[in-house]
Amino acid sequence: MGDAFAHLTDDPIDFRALIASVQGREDGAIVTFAGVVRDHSEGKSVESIHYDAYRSMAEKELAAIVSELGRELPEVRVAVIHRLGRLVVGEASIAIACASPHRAEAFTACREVIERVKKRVPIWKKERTPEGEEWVGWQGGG
Amino acid sequence: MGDAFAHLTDDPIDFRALIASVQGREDGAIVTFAGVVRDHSEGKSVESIHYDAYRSMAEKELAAIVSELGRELPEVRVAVIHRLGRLVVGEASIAIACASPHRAEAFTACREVIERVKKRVPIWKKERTPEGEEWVGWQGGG
Amino acid sequence: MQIRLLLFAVLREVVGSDQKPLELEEGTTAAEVWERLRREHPRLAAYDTPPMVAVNQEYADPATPLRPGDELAFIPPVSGG
Amino acid sequence: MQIRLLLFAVLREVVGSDQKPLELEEGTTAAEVWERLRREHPRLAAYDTPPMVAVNQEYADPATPLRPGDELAFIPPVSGG
Repeated sequence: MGDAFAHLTDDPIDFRALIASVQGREDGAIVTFAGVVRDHSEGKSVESIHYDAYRSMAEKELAAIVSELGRELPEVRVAVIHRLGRLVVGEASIAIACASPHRAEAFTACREVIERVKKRVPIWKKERTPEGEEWVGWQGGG
Repeated sequence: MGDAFAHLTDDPIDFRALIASVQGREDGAIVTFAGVVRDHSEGKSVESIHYDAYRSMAEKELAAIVSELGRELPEVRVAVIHRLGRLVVGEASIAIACASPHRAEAFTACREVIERVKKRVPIWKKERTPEGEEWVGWQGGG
Repeated sequence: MQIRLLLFAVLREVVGSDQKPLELEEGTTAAEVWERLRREHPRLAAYDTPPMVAVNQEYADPATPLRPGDELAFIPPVSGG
Repeated sequence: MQIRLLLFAVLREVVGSDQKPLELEEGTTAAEVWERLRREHPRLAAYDTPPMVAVNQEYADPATPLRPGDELAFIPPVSGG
């Protein structure tokens, strides 16, 4: 498998390169997930989102998640990339690609990666709405 | 949602166009599935696969599957395209894209589409191995 | 009455044709057409499960009588995706 | 002993800095540093759950004593993906 493909980027995500990094001749299934900035959140209109990260730790956690899946589902090759900075509606903040000889494992791996990223990877988003900007997710603040 | 995006093609699949056909400003998640020709099947080495279809019915069944998912998971937009003809290892025979405000529904829809396609859509594959060519899937024949 | 029989994949190769018009008695069913095809092409006897039936591009009960002008297709187990 | 405290997202904005060196007594825990930060920045009192703790880029028990040179970060609830 080589080194874990788990990166942060400040640029738009290159899906084609992500898929190429996982696909081998033995694979019959490729599942991808993209998390995209949407135009609303909990009833508010969203204009853009700024993503901030504890970069060194976020890269370690992304690589750890890829390694975990490599142990749990050894048939699957996994790649993940998360974008940082300001993103507008429709742009991808995260992309995951999972390739496997069979589709069940590729779906499972892809879903698991995004769930673990959302739970553990030290990345934070600040939403810009018509009322201003706000960090998301810590109850009681603001 | 407009007309169902459910097509057959004789050309390589354009993933970017497929995704663009489903993604809206309200979507936060895009899940894709690609079925790819792999280099082996049940212990045999595979060189290429020829896909044949009952074209008029296959297009109807693909559109029916997209419509069903539209009713069952109304938040999700679904597109599917199946390629026909001779494909070599690494080429995609089918691609599915599902966009949704939330990821759970996008994963469910994408998985459902491929399961239903494999069950119902009148498309057949003939594998070319070093021993010759053989239609797949009908026990007792050959 | 006349119907049109479409043949795909292995069936097309065994029968040696991708379609043929059939002259049938009124009330003939798809299942009866399949039996006739098996008598004409002994290689088809090897298949242990009968194919699905489609009439006018929709899956149909093999026991339903066909109607003049129907487009009948036998659908071997599908393997797309 | 000296450690380095890193601050992200809302914490960086409240404290007004993305990192600061801290001079601590031997055996000080991350939880104690958090309490000190809350006293210095009353706005932090509004947050009803304490942040997670990372030491040297790994999640750590807030009760573990820090060691000289550690890189300590408080991790507000993450919202990436």
